[in-house]
Amino acid sequence: MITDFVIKNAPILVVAIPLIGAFLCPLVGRISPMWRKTWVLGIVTVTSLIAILLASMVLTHGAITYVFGASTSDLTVPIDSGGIPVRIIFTVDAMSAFMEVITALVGFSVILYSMVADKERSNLEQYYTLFLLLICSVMGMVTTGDLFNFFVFIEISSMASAGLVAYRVEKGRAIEAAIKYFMVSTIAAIFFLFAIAILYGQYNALNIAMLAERLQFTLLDKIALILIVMALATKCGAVPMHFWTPDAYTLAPSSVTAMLVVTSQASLYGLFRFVFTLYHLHLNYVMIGWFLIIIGVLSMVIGVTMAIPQKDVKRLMAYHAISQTGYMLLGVGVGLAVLGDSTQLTRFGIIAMEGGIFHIINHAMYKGLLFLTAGAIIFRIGSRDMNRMGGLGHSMKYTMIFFIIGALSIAGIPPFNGFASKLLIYESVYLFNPFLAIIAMVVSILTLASFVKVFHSIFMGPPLPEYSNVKEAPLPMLIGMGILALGILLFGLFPQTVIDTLVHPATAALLNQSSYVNAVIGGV
Amino acid sequence: MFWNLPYFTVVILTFIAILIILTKKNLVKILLGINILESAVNLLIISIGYREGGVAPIFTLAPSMTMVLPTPQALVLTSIVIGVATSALLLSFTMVIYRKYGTVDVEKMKELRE
Amino acid sequence: MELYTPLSTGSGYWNPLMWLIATILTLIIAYIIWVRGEKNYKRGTEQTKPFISGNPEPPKGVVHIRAGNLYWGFIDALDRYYRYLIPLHTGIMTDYLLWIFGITAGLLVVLVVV
Amino acid sequence: MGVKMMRMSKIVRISADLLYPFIVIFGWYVIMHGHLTPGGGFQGGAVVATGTALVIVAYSYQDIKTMINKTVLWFQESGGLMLFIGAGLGGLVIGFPFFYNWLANSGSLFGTTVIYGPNPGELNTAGFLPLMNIAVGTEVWGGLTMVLLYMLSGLEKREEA
Repeated sequence: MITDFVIKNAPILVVAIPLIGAFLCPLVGRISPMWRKTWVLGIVTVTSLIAILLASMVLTHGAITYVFGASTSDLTVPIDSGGIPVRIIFTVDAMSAFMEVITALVGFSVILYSMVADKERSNLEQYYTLFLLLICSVMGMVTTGDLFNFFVFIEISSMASAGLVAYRVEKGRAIEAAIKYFMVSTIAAIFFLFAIAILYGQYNALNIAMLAERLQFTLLDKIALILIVMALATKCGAVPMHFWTPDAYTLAPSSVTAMLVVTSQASLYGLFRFVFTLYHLHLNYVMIGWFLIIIGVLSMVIGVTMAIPQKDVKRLMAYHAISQTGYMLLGVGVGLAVLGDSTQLTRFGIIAMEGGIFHIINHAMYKGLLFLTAGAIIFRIGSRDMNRMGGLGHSMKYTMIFFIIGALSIAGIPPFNGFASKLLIYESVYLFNPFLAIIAMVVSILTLASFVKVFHSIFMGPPLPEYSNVKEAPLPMLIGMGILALGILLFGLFPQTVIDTLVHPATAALLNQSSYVNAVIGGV
Repeated sequence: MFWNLPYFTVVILTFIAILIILTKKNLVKILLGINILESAVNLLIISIGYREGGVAPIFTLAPSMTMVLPTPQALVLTSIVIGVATSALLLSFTMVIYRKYGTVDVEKMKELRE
Repeated sequence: MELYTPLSTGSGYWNPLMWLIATILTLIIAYIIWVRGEKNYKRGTEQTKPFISGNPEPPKGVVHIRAGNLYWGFIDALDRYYRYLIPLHTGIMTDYLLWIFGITAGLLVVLVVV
Repeated sequence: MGVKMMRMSKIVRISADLLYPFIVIFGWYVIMHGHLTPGGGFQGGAVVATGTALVIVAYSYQDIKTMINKTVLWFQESGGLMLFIGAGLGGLVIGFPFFYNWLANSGSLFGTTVIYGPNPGELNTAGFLPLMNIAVGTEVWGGLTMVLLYMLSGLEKREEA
């Protein structure tokens, strides 16, 4: 009975449950802090389980559509609407399922970690309300099949994350970071709304599948495409629109930062979804592909070179987040640039896209882990300045081990998962353009160099007298980090299994526009 | 020509808003610029929804004529609601910034650099 | 059905398990060589102290190199690159927005020309 | 009290008192007729919150603190949202998708069947739409009032400092 109910309504439940959890959180939190903890943890656990269930359903049975307000949930085109899907529709295909898995994994570990890391703060009811709202918005962004709902979820995610970034005021600096972040996201969202207006005005539809079928690629469509690409590239923090990233990532509490990484990956998902599913072959794909490649390479190079001289540990990691986003843009950009050429697409394009998409999940895990270890260190010693750290390896052994796993993974050292996805990117990009592959490898080496610096200055050296009474991070924090570290190891040791079950269907879903369209309006 | 007037207004409003956002130093004025930009988009969507000879989709004592599709109105309502929330959040941030930094000048608001 | 499929990269393959086995084998060999080494040294004498060209060993706290001093050579060598890159990150919000508007305008111009 | 009482003159205060019920009634009119006329939960809620804004302008912060209870506002906000989501989830419980209008044409609350096309407009129609308007109205009323109060308290701290 209850399983039937969940299976039938899984696409809405992943969004509705965190939403209910978020708004009941202040009321439950009034009873006692214990109740609030149990409530938040329970909500996130249930959401993650349903998301994984939904993903497995999608991967076995194909794309699922869920229609709001109809008499049955698969009635996408109402009978009296003249063949137009007028209702709000959630469409979950393999790519969405892939993003759901990421959100579920990282969201759960981060909340577990946050239970201890943030327990000293004030106004925790509002904090967790915003946190659950952020999870809800990310889930919504990846499940929605509707342009306007995507805009709404983008705005919810900007608001929730701006509120969370500003959570620790820190003499106003966190507010400064939040206002910069929010201003940039608002502008990006307005760009997106402009694009929606242009597309709606021409085709009288908001549904992605319907628009994809009707698209003509007129001049106005090109303008809309540029606005969409710019809006989402800004939201995912690609150079040269990256300036908000280090500010927001540094000043947010560490658990929030790990979740912000997932949020920017969801924007990246939106970028890929609109470029591939909405525009597909209509697109001037070589130009947009090269645009993605160029901003990808710029992100990689500028991100890593800005990271090296940083003194603030979280700011350094934030620049690495920009740099790693560049790899995804590079991989998928190469796939896009050869989209119309089927021989090249099968020779290296699909592999490059698989590498880029595989990198999304790897990045969400190891970057999440690194931010959580940084958070554990800040939690224990109360400073972000690496110049004041040293010798912590003596007292925080497990944190150090998790840091090593994350650092080796981000630098692309075998056998961790970063290596697997980077190898796919190197080999396929080399066939496309050797120069780009060489840049990618050099950036990887610089990443390793900069993490050697972090490792040396935080953990190495003799125990410093001012940190003589520093203890290991508390157990729930270690469990949160451990889940991510275990994921990294498993993904690193069995990469082909992950590719086969998650990444390849996602890539196929992106490349095969007609299956997406058929899933929504094929039943007429 | 005359029916295109709303679109011209949209373009003019957009450029005014972008100029305000890029050239003004006062945070509050930049917020006003963002509000103008939002109004420009809302006006664009509303103008798209206009059909000559259609009536508003309200059934109460309506004349029997063709009604326009209410989707653009719904979109604009939602986007106004979002705009209100955005303005409220940004204004609260501005207040805290003013209390902590003693200024609303964006050029003096650069504790975070490099 | 195979028990374990290595990652195929289009032009080659990558087998992490083989890599792991090879690493463990190398470590075992290294350990065997290490065990066969000299055993009759004395702890706490001159034999275990680091040799710094005859200079006395400084106390441990001084040895630790802080983060700001690492890679100064790299940054110094790329000084001409960093001289332009770091001031680019001004921390002024209007500049952030200028980049977004500027790139969008540039792309639109490219679109109209192409 | 060290801080100067910044309230308006007696004429303004009495006028605000007199106008307040009318503003609230008008706001609730807009909320209740959301499914028949332009307007609805958000607009009506904003109008009701305007009434509070008027009172805030007319009286001093100290007066306002005694007049308005923030806990009630919290409950109002959460409760409104819960009613909204609950109305949406109501369809799920009886086996229909999310946001299915399970109250429409049921004959009970807001369930009168209406003829298609122009009609005089009956209040007791449209299923759960009026319910959602009430939910949104309550929520917006609470939320906007809270935003105003927080901004006002920010001003107060500035004056004390």
